[in-house]
Amino acid sequence: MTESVPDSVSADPWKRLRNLTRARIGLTRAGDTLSGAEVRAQQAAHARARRAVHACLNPSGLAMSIDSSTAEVIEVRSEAADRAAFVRRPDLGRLLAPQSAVLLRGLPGPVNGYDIVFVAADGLSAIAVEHQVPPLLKAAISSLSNNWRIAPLVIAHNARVALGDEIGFLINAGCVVMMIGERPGLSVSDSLSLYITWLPRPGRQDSERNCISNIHENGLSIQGACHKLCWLLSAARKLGGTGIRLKDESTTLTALPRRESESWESEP
Amino acid sequence: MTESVPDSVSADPWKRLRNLTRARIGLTRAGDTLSGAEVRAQQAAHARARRAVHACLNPSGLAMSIDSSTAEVIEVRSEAADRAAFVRRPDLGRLLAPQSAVLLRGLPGPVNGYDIVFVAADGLSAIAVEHQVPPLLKAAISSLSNNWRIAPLVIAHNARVALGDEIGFLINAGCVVMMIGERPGLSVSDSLSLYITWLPRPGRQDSERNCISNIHENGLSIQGACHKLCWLLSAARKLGGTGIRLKDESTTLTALPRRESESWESEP
Amino acid sequence: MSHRISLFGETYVFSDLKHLLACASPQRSGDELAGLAARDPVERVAAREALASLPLTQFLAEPVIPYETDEVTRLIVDTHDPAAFAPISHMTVGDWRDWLLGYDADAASISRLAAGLTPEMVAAVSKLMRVQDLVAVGRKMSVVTAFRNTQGLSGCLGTRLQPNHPTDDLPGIAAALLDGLLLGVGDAVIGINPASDHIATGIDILHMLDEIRQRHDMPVQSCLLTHITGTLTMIERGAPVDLVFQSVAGTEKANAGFGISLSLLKEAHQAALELNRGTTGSNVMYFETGQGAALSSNAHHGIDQQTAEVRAYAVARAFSPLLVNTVVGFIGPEYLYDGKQIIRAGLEDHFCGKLMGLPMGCDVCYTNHAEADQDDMDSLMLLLTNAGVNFLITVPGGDDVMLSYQSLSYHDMLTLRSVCGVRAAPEFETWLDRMAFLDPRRRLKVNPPQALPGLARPLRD
Amino acid sequence: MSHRISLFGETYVFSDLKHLLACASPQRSGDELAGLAARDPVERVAAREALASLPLTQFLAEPVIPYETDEVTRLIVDTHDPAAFAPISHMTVGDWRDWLLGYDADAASISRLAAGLTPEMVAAVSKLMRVQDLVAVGRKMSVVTAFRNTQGLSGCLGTRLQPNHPTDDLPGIAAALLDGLLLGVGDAVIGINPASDHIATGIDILHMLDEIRQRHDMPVQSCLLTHITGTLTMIERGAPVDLVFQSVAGTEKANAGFGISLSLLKEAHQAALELNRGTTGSNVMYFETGQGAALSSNAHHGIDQQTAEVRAYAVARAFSPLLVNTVVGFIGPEYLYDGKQIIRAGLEDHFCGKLMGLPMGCDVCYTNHAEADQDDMDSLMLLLTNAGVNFLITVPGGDDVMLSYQSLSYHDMLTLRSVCGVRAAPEFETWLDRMAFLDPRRRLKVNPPQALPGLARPLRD
Ligand code: B12
Ligand code: B12
Repeated sequence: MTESVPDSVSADPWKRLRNLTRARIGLTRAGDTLSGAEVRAQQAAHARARRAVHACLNPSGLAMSIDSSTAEVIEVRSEAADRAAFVRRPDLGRLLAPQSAVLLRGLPGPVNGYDIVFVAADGLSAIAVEHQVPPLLKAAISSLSNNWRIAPLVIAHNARVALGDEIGFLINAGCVVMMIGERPGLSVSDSLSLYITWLPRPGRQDSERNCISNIHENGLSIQGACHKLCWLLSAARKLGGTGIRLKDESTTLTALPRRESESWESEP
Repeated sequence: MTESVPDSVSADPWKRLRNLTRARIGLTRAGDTLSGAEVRAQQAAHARARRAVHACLNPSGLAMSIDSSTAEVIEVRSEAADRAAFVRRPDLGRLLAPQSAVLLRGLPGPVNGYDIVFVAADGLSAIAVEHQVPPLLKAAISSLSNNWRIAPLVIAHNARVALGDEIGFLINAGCVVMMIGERPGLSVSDSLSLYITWLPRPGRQDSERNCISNIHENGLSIQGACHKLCWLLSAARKLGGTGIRLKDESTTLTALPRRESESWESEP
Repeated sequence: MSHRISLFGETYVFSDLKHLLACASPQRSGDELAGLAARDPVERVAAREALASLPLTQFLAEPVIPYETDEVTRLIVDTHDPAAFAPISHMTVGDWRDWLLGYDADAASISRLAAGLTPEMVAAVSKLMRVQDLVAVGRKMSVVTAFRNTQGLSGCLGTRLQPNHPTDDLPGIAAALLDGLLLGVGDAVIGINPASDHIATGIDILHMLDEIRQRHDMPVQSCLLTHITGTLTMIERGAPVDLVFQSVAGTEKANAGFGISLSLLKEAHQAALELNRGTTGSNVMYFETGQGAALSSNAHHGIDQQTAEVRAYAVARAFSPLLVNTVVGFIGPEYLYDGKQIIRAGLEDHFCGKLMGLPMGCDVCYTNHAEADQDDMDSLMLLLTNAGVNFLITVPGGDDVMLSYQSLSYHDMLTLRSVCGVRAAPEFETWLDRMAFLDPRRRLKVNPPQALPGLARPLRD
Repeated sequence: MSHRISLFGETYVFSDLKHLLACASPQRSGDELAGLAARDPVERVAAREALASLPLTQFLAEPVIPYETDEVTRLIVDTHDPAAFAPISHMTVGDWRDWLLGYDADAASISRLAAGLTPEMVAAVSKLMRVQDLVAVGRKMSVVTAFRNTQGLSGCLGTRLQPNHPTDDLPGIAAALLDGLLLGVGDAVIGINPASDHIATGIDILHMLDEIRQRHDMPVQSCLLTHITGTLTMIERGAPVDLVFQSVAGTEKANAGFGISLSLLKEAHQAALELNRGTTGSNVMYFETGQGAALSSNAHHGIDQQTAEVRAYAVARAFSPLLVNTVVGFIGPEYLYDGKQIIRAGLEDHFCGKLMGLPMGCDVCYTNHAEADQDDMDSLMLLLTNAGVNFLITVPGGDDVMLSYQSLSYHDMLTLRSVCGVRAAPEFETWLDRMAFLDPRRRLKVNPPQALPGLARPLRD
């Protein structure tokens, strides 16, 4: 029926290639198009991804799973009241709710401010934050705490990337790292991005940030992300800024740990 | 630009034909398709028709414009709470709201009931009711009052055709005439239909009714509609029923008054 | 038989075939209204998965309405042809979907199945198809019929010309008819919905249409879309009836709501055949259908509206119609809420009708209480033409001044011809040539009313 | 200049051209977000009526962003060609819409206008068009470009093959690339979005793509869609760069948000030309655009998102790109809410881009936070193909595992080829033949991975 492969299914020649990527390769066909099984698999993944978009961030669960040494946690919200408003109103997702602004402004902090503030922001996937932030933050803090004065962790609800600008500004930090949930896809619903912005203040443009994306189980590893983050932060400190002037030139090996398969270059 | 007519616009050969119908004939073209002016005219009409769908019936205005002799008026509602619910829930538009059922059941009326009840029902165009019902009802009552015991007028909100079955049943009438607003079109927003049902009771099918449609300024005239209605009612009385067994065989002349133009048959 | 399936750690149970079919349908206001729709997208996907693994034979074993209580079920069961069914009898619904899209399935092998298919199987497989599947398989199929010209030839797109008038005024109808003919449409049928069900007026209209056809020697057929009992009366009275029209639905009870039964349809079919007015063929029936009709008369027996619709096709095909069309957007947002639902339903109906063996057309249309607009109709007409639809309905400027809804404009056929390369029925194209309505590049000229002299009376003053 | 118009007894006033353009747009979440949308459907129609009667010369007199403050306006004004504009200089926007649809307007006469058109005129006329108009005029136009093959020939549909990987793993990318090539796609570009902006990794990818191309003697071009400053660095370091990619927007400020300026684009264009790697042509730039980009960086100056989008095309055309595509559904429901808005925007963007003289393609796609699904994408891909789009983007199984959104599947190109009769670029088709990827009826065989030996390393174990 489905014109899948010339020989028997057990001899599926795509089997080994599929270990190289989660991309949907070598799918069975029906005439010109995909077999029904593949179409339905996509529809199922779609139904699930849509659930993930609307999931809310559970702050207590998150705080608990974060190491006690970093357990000082501040919770803020954007002006987007709920998930539905968040999706339609990116402008509101970039503004702190008045109470949250008051809270941050009133925080007792060091006179010269902090070097860096980490923000755990739901963005478009709260579960990305729940899965990736605890180990990532732990690794980052242990690498950075010698050289960087780290502000308490901020947990931000219904947050867009640019909300970090106001947070970093009000908390008086020299740099903000937004750890934000990416839009959920069909194959991964818990992918996290880091957006790093030097001297955060409202009005910063995206060209003034750097981004480390695709942090998840089948993407960039926690160690890889942490390695890139530390490299970019120290380069940003040298440069006195982030953004397009700053390019990732971290050492490859740790940054992009390959699975068993060797790199393409290693071919004869 | 628009390839409208070969000769000048003043010599538009469609001009006289347009007096025969409000259909959009002889429109100017742009290549294969309609000229932009026509496309925009349609969009404007569409925007207006959508307003008409959502207009509400103003019962006091309606009652006032109805002759005082028929001024006894009962107001009922369907189970559809508002216009939005009405559009999406035809099932609710066919059920009387409990208070309305109680009201009708409790009405003092003749022991043997009425011969006929008229219902002014918004349907999909409240303005159709406002424009057509007052003159139509007046004409109908003056033709029928000798032979038919007529119940008080019922005004029904958010009503579908079949709501008349329950109304007629509860008010104990031998026949119900739903005077109901048709869906508004691009060229006419106030077209009324009459749906006539013998021995109304919940569960009647559409095949057990007769319909007189397109009552409006450029459609069937008030006199024409009244003529057809009276013919159908007396035929129904003879037959002891309405529906597909009953066909409109009223005399043509009054039923379908032609405008100036003569009938096609009269051509040589 | 109940169906159980697990997805994302939850178990879904569908109590019977009816329930499974309903939950596998795309989101649709009519099914929500009837309380039959899947509760959420995940349940919907689970139902499709369960449906995909169902053997087609299950549909023969489990009628969705009992044989005893419904004459449409009896028609379906009694006319089922096991030999035609044989090539796919071992398949599941999912297998069959893949087979239909596969390279082995072509016009011939698909059409040979028709007599072996039940509407429920056909509805089921359409629920496993995306829009592109409905289009791709749709255009493989071809159902050819004929009366005074040939409809449904591959590469052709027919048109119904619908010149309605709110008082059934003859000159008014003629003027709108003239406009359409000058724009080169009307090969499928010149079909008028009379505003009233006045018998004498209907007969007048039929005479007018017949005279015009003969005077201009047009290879077309006409139809008055009154109730079938009215048409029978007109035939008795000697009116020139080409095609007999009727709206049909998918259950006995819904048809009763329309005032019809299979025996009444048979009687009318017989009467029309006896008139023997066709020249190139003898398909004499014209049916309209539309999702929501059964539900709206509360006669759906808990079947989803799309499955009920395909059962109406089983009724239609028993009478070898010249034309069948779904009215999709006409019935309203109660059943198809917005442009998206209308588009999908139009493509489903075309696909399912063709698969059942019907010469399927469509009234690409919407009402003013629906959430739809011209853009949605433009999309649907193009998609249906890509899918090889037999014919489309057109009215002057897209505005039906009697039925008060928006269908396609006559002009839209010209756009479809040039964008998609489709053509009118060959006999009708010959007539257009004879009348010199086309320019040298075979595009429609701006033909003045005088080009068909005498058609609309006032011209002669 | 303010515009005043009466409709249904109400008077509508539009304060300036910007306001008028915004109100004339179809309903769109981005314009609502920006507070620029018409308040109700009647105001929208009134704006269209006013726009229709506006002389095209008004657009030259009233820039929507001042010349002094915006380099995109300066580009538009400074490069406007009055001679090219002359044939339509006497027209209103409404006249021009009719002219474009008229029989006199053909590929040649339309394309001669391009240098005389400002983006605002083009946006304006598209707002007076329905979906069928966008398709009908779209397919009249043709913009041909070339690098290692020829894109945009009439009857052809190109494909971008997009084999992204979440860690930029070379064998992983190669595996997804192999799948696409075996399915016969990739003529427009093999374009990879790197997950990181790591320079060394980007160079590795470029080398891999170049080696594969040479080994299999494929008439294709590749592109790494990193930030343009990254590409410049890679060129400096000797990487084999075929095409230079960049996202562009319609205002100076929005481009600054993207970290670019006209001078940076010029520098990169020059650098790519100097590499002189094209064989059949020297179009070396690849741009992406998308409605909402300017608004999202708060750099829209009160211009509606569709007008801002067409201004991005003015940026693109200054650099004679090989490919330009709108990413339509990619940016999200904040700007295009549902399938209906995505479909309309995709067709507008294609129409406007072509009219501006660009080789316009589209990423037919949606995100999981949008109200859209596969059916909407199927409709859009078919409609765009009817409209003669230059190329479409495809990913394995329609699921981009790095960017996390749904685009078309490689397979969809096969469906479009058979349903619409379009073909790949001629040079690429010759290659497909040479590789024996097609069956005797020119349908794509089920080609096993071995059919392109050595492409994905693990095959050789
Ligand atoms: C929508 C519609 C339909 C839909 C109804 C779907 C639905 N359930 O909503 C469909 C497509 C199924 C349909 C079918 C038919 N219709 Co019809 N329909 C209409 C239309 C366009 C609008 C009705 C409306 O807005 N009603 C107002 C709303 C608020 O009320 P409602 O309760 O929601 O609607 C109910 C009635 O409209 C009723 N209904 C619909 N058509 C008919 C026809 C008759 C004779 C009766 C008694 C009732 C009836 O069905 C609805 C559900 O109960 C009118 C034209 C018009 N301009 O009004 C023609 C119209 C009423 N229908 C007409 C006809 C002839 C028919 C058919 C008999 C055609 C046929 N040969 O089979 C069938 C059978 C109808 C039946 N149930 O008996 C004629 C009646 C002519 C006459 N004077 O007798 C009209 C006037 C159009 C026409 N001129 O052709 N119809
Ligand atoms: C949507 C998107 C876009 C949209 C943004 C539209 C919008 N305003 O919402 C568009 C199409 C315009 C876009 C453009 C670009 N993008 Co982008 N984008 C994404 C995507 C798919 C999703 C982002 C997301 O979900 N954010 C989370 C939500 C909750 O936050 P948000 O506040 O709504 O989104 C903001 C950020 O996403 C930001 N943004 C988007 N892209 C980029 C890129 C960089 C480098 C930065 C700093 C910020 C940024 O724009 C949004 C508005 O402020 C990611 C891929 C991914 N899997 O995450 C790539 C991604 C972030 N983009 C990427 C790139 C390279 C770009 C471009 C630089 C490409 C180019 N050569 O021009 C441009 C320029 C972006 C800029 N503003 O500077 C890369 C970054 C790689 C890296 N590690 O540096 C990513 C990871 C994808 C990729 N691998 O190609 N992008």
